[in-house]
Amino acid sequence: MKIHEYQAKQLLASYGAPIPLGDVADTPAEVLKVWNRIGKGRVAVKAQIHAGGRGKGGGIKLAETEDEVLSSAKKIIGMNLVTHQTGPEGIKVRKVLVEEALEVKSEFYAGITLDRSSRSPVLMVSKFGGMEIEEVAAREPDSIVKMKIHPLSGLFQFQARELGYRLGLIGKPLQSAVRIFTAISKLFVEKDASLIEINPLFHLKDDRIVAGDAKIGFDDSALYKHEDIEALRDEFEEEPAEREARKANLSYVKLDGNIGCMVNGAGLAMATLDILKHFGGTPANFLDIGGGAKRERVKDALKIILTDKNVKAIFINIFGGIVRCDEVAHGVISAKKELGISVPITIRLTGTNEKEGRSMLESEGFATGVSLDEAAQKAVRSAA
Amino acid sequence: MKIHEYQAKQLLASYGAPIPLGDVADTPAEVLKVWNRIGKGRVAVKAQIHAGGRGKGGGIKLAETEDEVLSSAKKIIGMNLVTHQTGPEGIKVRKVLVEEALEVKSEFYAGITLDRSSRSPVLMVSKFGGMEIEEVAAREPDSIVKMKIHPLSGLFQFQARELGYRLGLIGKPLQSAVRIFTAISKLFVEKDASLIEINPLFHLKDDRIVAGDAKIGFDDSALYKHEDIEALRDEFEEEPAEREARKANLSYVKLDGNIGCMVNGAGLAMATLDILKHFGGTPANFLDIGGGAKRERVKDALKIILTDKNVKAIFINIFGGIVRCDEVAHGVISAKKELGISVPITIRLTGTNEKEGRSMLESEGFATGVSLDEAAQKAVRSAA
Amino acid sequence: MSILVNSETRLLVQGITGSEGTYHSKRMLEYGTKIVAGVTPNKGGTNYLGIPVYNTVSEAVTETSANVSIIYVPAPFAADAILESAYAGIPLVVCITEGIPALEMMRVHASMPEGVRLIGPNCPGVITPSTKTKVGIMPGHIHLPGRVGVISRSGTLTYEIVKALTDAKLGQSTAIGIGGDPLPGTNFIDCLELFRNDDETDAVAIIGEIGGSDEEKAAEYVAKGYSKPVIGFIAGQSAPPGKRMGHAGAIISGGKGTAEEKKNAFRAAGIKVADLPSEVVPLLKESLR
Amino acid sequence: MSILVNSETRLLVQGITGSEGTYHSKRMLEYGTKIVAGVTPNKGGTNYLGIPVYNTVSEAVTETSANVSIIYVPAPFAADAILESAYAGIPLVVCITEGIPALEMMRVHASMPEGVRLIGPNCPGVITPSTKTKVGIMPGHIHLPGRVGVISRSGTLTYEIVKALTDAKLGQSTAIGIGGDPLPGTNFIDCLELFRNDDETDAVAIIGEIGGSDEEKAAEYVAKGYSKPVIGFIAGQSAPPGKRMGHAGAIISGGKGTAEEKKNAFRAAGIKVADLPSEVVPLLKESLR
Repeated sequence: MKIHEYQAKQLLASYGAPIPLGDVADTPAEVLKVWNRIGKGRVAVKAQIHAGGRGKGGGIKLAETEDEVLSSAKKIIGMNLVTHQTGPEGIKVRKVLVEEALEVKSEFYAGITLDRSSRSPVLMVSKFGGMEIEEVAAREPDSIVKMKIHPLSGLFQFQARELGYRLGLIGKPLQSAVRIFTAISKLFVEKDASLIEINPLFHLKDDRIVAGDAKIGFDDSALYKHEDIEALRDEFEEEPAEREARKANLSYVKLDGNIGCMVNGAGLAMATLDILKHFGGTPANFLDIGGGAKRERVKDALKIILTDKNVKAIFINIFGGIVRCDEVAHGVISAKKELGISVPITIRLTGTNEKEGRSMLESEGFATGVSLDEAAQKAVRSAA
Repeated sequence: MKIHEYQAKQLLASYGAPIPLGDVADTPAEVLKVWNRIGKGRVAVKAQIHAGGRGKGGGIKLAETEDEVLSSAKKIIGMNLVTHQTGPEGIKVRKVLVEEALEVKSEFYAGITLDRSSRSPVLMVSKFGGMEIEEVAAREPDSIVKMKIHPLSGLFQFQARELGYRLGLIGKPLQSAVRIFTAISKLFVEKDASLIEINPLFHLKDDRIVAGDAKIGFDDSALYKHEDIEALRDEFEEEPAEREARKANLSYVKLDGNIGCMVNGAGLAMATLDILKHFGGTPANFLDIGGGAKRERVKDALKIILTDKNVKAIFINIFGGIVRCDEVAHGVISAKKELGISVPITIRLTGTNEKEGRSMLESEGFATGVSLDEAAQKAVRSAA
Repeated sequence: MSILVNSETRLLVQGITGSEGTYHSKRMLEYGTKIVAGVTPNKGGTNYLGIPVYNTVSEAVTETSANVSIIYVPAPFAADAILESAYAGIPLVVCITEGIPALEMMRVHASMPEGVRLIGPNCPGVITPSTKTKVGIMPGHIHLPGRVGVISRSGTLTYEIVKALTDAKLGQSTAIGIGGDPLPGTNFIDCLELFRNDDETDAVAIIGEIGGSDEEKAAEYVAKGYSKPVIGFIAGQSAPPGKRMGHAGAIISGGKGTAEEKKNAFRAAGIKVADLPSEVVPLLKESLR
Repeated sequence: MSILVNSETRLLVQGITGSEGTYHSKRMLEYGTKIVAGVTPNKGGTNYLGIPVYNTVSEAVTETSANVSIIYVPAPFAADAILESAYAGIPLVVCITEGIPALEMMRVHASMPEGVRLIGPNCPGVITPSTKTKVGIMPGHIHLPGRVGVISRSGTLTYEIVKALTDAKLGQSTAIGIGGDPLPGTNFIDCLELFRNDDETDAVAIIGEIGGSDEEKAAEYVAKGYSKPVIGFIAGQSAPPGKRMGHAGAIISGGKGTAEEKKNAFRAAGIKVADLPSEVVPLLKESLR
């Protein structure tokens, strides 16, 4: 789960990391109030959406006078912000962060992710902030300093200092950097984050070190332990179908094709999309109905698939193990009736009770296939 | 540093361990107030001193009526409580803990110390509570279940459960025990304790598990990190000389002989006491003036030694390394004058600047010795 | 001898009385697995499905000499369950549970005693058809004793390959699902090493997926010289970056861990790559010729 | 070859610009120790006592190939300093600092990378007189090249024994103060093992004290057969239980760790026990005859 910049900054501040003076607002009037409260100086008005690239899309504006602040707020709040991460449809801006504009000396990068090989979080910093870390990795690979965080002891102070020195800091700014690195390492572990990025991390002209932007992602599996984080969820940022799937505890990812897919098992589901593509089809989604799925769950899944108006055909691929094929067949047959599904459905069933399932389906006129390849080709043809 | 039972119980409670209803009081009137507040039932009035064996010494009384409560309070507050741990002089009781008397089904033991060999805390439990663990170890060794606590991860839940099952608990009381074991393990590490003992740990007739008594000792070296714990110090419990020594940052332990000792280095100080004993003397104290001691420190040390009225002679043993012998000689000479020391002083100086130091002392008429044995014998004779 | 589980396996089931534990214990017993103990806190001293149940793994091990444990405990308690088996001296722990937070698994790995092998979490388990030993949730009937080792990050996709091997009468020596977790206990290389030394395995099928770099590392390992033919398949060719494809571990992040990269790594290491699951068997047959 | 430190020692001083660090760096240089680097945060790039100073140990190691570090950092920062050297790849770390909380040392030990030896904390250090290598705070002039290995939990008491060895012209191969901490990095057995394999050591003197069971374990180790004579001394015969005698580690708790127990363990293992420090040399001479 991702959160907004203003939420991420508040979290950072609660861990002792310095952030710019500012506050969130959702109307131009509120924006003005914040501007008054934080000293009527030069501010940045920043659209709060999860996607990156807000600046280029016109979602961040500097303002100095009351008029400027108001007009920026009016422009940004309610706009449909399109960036390279939103897709062409863009995202509607509902909130802005109003923040003091700072005198910046230089911009760094600081980030933490879980490194799979070392089975530990890794803190990365670079002198080249303000661009994406992949870009830095491509252009200035030597500038990236990586530090493994001990999985049980956390970041050691000497490591935090070393990272600071590697950014060229010394004295008071070094101490600030140490505080920030310590804070994000602690936050990462305590709140089960999957990613923290402070990019840019500002080194100000007055030698303070402050988080310019902040991006935090959390491990979905751990949210049940963190009500405070779950409360930061912004449902407007979710695909409606993905939101429904999450609530139904189904694993769904929207794609841009036209064949709706329902598979049991994540690996088989990915492979199924690959096979459809191989035979010239374009999958509309990834959907894993999981182990032991019952008929009700099949119906929920089909309902979610059909929320996508691009879906021209449905392909169901079930390898019965814990899931029984006849149970799935039952679910599909009744869902088709209840939901009034009009797009063609192709089903491939194998494994536990496959004969029973297949004969049920065939007697209802469904297209079935024994081999996966064969069934996938049928599905591709049905969407053409 | 040790703390009182009531303080230990409050700490335990703050970590989620169940304790009996009760409160501390320092006058009979306060005792009555507590009794009223906690329901006017049967209570225990418990003398708050650091030493064990309070019950046998008459420091714990049960009371049920207002009269009984008042008379118990009057008897205990202000009494000079003598137990096997206080020495014959006893300790004056200044505070009592007034606590609901509980219906006990059985009494367990639970304790944590740092195990040097495994370099980890060890949690120990036994079905035989209410007696000292050494006694249990001698009488019912098989009843003691030890569990190593992971030095970085802490106590695992399965370990806490296993300890509970080994005490014969199951269901709700097992869960309480798990909560208590988890609490004390956390407290031990977070507050840098050196010892936690809940003895007895009550299993009540209503199946609750509650700390009957609580004893916590803290690592003196870590107190600088824990202001909250330092604030629990009761200076009345310290030997006045030990208190002065602590404030002067000297390492001093009062013993029961008559030769006051001042040595640099803990090992040499211990060996010096042993040598005095070997030659028939009885040391009055352990005192390590530490490395790099200057003349002022020598004076402070002598002052502390002399607070002990049993001291009939002083023995100073210095191996000059960082400490310069002439500096020590200087300190001794001026301290003797300033403090008007009348007891005989024997000094053995060796190492850095020993010649300078010795000649200074000899010209002032001090008894010196080159060999440690020779000097020690001289000191023993001087105290006879 | 096959690998990991065989006729010597004395299985302990953690969470045996739960619904998952019950269902799969029955299936494992049916298949022929020797289950010697179950563990469910507060149910110690009872019998369940004819199996003695204990409160703690430590007690169960003392009483029954269990040497493999399988975990069907809900996610919030599964990390502790893994450590309980590990500290009780069980050398092989198979964790079926899905949804253990990644940082919890990190702490489990860092707290594990030496010499314990964990398979999973979020995995279908391990099966050795020749000795009728199933330690997992895979459908037993699709397996056939044979000489192909199977290693996979997936569940049902593995069954797909396993079934194809069975239909082709090739069968499996042992099939291992290492699981879809980002920090699995056992990885491809561990399994490749075990299969290398296994007399009953002639070839190995690796079923990978997007995310992480386990496949790339396996490729490096094979490139250094591997005595048996290896066939690879990677799921997730059509997955978009930044989206988690079901498994916590199946995510392309920072442009890394794509199917294409993994396939290229396989090819460079001399591992034949199947583009479709149905191509695995033909490629294997070709290699074994 | 003596043990631990010798002419190959390239010393790094952590906290070199502090008052302790300054004083002892000067003494070590005087004695002949090769100090190649100092580390003090924010003083990197300067020179101090003719030695280059760095901000981090890692940088210092890269620049100077330091292979031993000594720590004169105040207690609140010393645990971190130990780990800094250890993680920078320095194989031998000597920590002089006294007063590091016991549980902090516990965490240090549990976080240490493999293959790093820590001596101390709260120890006087290590000295090899034959190569004029002093890594510690002991007075250098009382030492003499010789063939007796000295291992001690104490500081000045060690000097007492060392001086007696020097006065008797026996001298020392290497003298190690393992320190008065309850959780020392290096213990008696570690040192006995090193001396066992050292051609330049003919006999070993062990100076123990009350508290813990390191002496008892050393006795067990020697009892299994040790090729060189060992003489023991235990300080703290007259210490009362429950009172900490200066060193954090010198405390008799729960009736365990008394001098008598330790002496008995020594005797049972064939270690000759001196009742007074002055008896160590005569016993050694007797054994070496």
